[in-house]
Amino acid sequence: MKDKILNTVVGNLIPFIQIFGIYVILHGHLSPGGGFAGGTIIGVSFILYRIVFGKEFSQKKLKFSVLLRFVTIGVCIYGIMKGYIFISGGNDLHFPQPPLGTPGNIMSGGFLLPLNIIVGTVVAVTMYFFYCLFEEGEI
Amino acid sequence: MRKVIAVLITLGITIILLIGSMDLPQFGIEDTPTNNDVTKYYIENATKETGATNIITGVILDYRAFDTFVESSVLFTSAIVVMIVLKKEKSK
Amino acid sequence: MTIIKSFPLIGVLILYLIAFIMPLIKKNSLVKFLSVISFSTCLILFITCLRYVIYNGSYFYKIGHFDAPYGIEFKIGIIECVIAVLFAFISLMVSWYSCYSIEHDIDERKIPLYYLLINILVGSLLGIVFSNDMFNVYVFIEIGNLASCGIVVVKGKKENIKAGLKYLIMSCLGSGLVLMGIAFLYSMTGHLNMTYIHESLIKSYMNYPQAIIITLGLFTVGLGVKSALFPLHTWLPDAHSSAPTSSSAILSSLVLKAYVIFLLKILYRVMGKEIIFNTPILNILLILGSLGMIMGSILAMFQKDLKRIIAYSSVAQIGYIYFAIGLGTELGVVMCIYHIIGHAVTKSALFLCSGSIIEKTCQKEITNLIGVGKEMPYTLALFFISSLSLVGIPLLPGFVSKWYLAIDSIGVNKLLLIIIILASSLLNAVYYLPISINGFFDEENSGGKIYKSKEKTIKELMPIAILVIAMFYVGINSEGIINLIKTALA
Amino acid sequence: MERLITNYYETASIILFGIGFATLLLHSNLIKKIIGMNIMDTSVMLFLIAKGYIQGNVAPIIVDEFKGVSEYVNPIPTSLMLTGIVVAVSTTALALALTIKMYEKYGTIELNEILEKGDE
Repeated sequence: MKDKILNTVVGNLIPFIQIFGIYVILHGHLSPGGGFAGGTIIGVSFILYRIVFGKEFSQKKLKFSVLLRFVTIGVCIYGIMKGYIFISGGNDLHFPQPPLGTPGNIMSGGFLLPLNIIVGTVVAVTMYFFYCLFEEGEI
Repeated sequence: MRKVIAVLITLGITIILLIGSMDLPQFGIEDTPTNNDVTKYYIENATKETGATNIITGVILDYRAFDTFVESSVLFTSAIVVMIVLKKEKSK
Repeated sequence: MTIIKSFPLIGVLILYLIAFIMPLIKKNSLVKFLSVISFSTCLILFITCLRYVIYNGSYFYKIGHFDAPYGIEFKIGIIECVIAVLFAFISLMVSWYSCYSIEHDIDERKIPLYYLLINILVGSLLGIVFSNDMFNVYVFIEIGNLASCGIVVVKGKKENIKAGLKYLIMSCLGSGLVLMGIAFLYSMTGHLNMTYIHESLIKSYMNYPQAIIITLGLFTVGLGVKSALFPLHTWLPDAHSSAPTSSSAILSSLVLKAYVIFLLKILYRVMGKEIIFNTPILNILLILGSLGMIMGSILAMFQKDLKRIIAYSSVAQIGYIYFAIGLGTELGVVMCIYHIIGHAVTKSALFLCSGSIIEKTCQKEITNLIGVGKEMPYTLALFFISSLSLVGIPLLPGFVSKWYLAIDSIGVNKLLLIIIILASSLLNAVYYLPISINGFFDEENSGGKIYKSKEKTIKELMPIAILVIAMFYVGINSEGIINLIKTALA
Repeated sequence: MERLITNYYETASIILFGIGFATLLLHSNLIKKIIGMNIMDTSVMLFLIAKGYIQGNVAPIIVDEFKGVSEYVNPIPTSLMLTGIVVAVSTTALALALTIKMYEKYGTIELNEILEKGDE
């Protein structure tokens, strides 16, 4: 869409949406929200970007191969991290783990924060993929 | 004719499920089988053991983490399947 | 040696992790290699675990740091390990076979995604088999549902899309009912772990007389839809006949069976004998199983398409499995598991053979396949041997399970059931044998064709041959397998 | 019958389940079928969520200080349904994608017309 008002307003709005999404993800273990809710919000910002700025422009900014790499490597790290905990717990081996910290701080909860970030990335990219595939059949 | 059968099946299932739910414990009270030791354990120890003040995050990402791992694979799989179905191949 | 205990979990995780990196790989041959490697690793892991379980007995394996009612756990027993070895073995053979022939069925750029889906599907089935937590099983069912729908629609033809959508809607209905059942169980007991649900139900099932029956009904209908119990099988022939060959082999030999295993767990591990013998559930399963045995075969007789015949025969064989559960004796459960093993091996060999025949001759209808034995003698011979097992010739697994089912029917004083078993075997013979006989001995149609022109190379036939050898092993060593399963149940 | 009125939350969700099931069976439009499927899923989620509710208690998030074990609602159904929602989203996405493909192949999304046309 070639409309100056729309472009300016959305261009200024998207960073705020994304900051809100990042806030929800980072505070997932402290307040309502978490990876899924925050990821959806960030995904919505991507979709808005694509609607307003068009296919060609957003394909340059959000490349398919980069996004795919984000998702696959993210899920892989998730699997490795959780597999490490599962096996160390299941055998009562007590491998070293990150400290739990003081409850209430952002940097607390061991693996919870990185896991929330990974889940958020996966959800955001997946939502964007769904939109693009339904709309045009290309990413 | 098909519609009549469909309505009858639906009514049958609904009535059967309603009969079943008459047996279930009352809604909204504390003294039910669902509010048992496991629930109390989660509420009491989630913050201590996982470091999360949001107990639900503690439950899904630590106590029942395997569920959540499989669940993100569900999302990943469905993205892949939708890609298989809808992605147009660029003609080279 | 405690690390052996975590082998089942490691197997499932390896399948998932290898699946996740597949979309990044550009070379198709590397993807195929990775898929085969992951299945063979799983096979080795599960065989080791089976040996461990036979010597040391079954055990619970907690996933994560938290004990049973708080965290999720696996229960690893002999039956679970046997089924896991079977699943890993068959998926290894099928993916080996598909390495040579998958390009004929699907687009080259979709091959990495296809192998990803197969890995995830097998991982989820193993999860259903191992897991001891109801909601965990539900999540695994859903991912298996998506992946199996994906491997049906991967071909991208009209009939694939239609069959896939039908399959998806039917199985969503099924999993909705299963989730409702889980909700009922949760509100009655407050637990999700099967062992704890059982303990709590034994104490309090008298308080919920109707809810128990309704819960059982919900699980039976929901899992019946997914495993093609007779009147709910309508999605199966379309989905299985239109999918690529290797997908049909996996769908009919593994996917249907995992849901049956889950139903067995519900009946005997969650509810327990005390509760299910007070309800009519087993008799209903017996009647539906018998109907499936007869009707599946009758429907198969009227089909023209080779793959559809085999798909309808799956309905009949699922009927046998439910029949065995419905007998309600210990031998019945043993034969149910034995038939799962025998049928999985046989049906995958049949699907792979028919797939290679269809691929080489480009003919789907059996009337056009007369005389095919002159061109593809080895493939048709393998097909013939596998179909003999379903008809029920001694030494092969089909005969063994029919024999013991007949003995068990005498044991529970239901002689009518023997007639049903005999009738079903006869019907099997009526539609399977003509395919091979016409293929080998009908001379008219083969005039002018060059002998062995279309035969696959020995290398490509190896997986099918190994499956047939495994089938002979299952048939000849039936005594050993049955005793092994019996020790697990005792 | 009194239990049906005191358990109004369960009753309503089961009726909703019936509505979804009827939508799935009665309509031949694929989009409406998918809507029916979604209503069914949602009703089961409501049914399970209702199991965790305790009158007068607050959501299981610790703000400022821990109030005591019997002051929070049951966290298990909520966390289960968080998983259930994601599963429902993925299934719906796949079903809609298949519907789009059906429309491309057959030119209609009415199931009756598709069955009449056949596979030619």
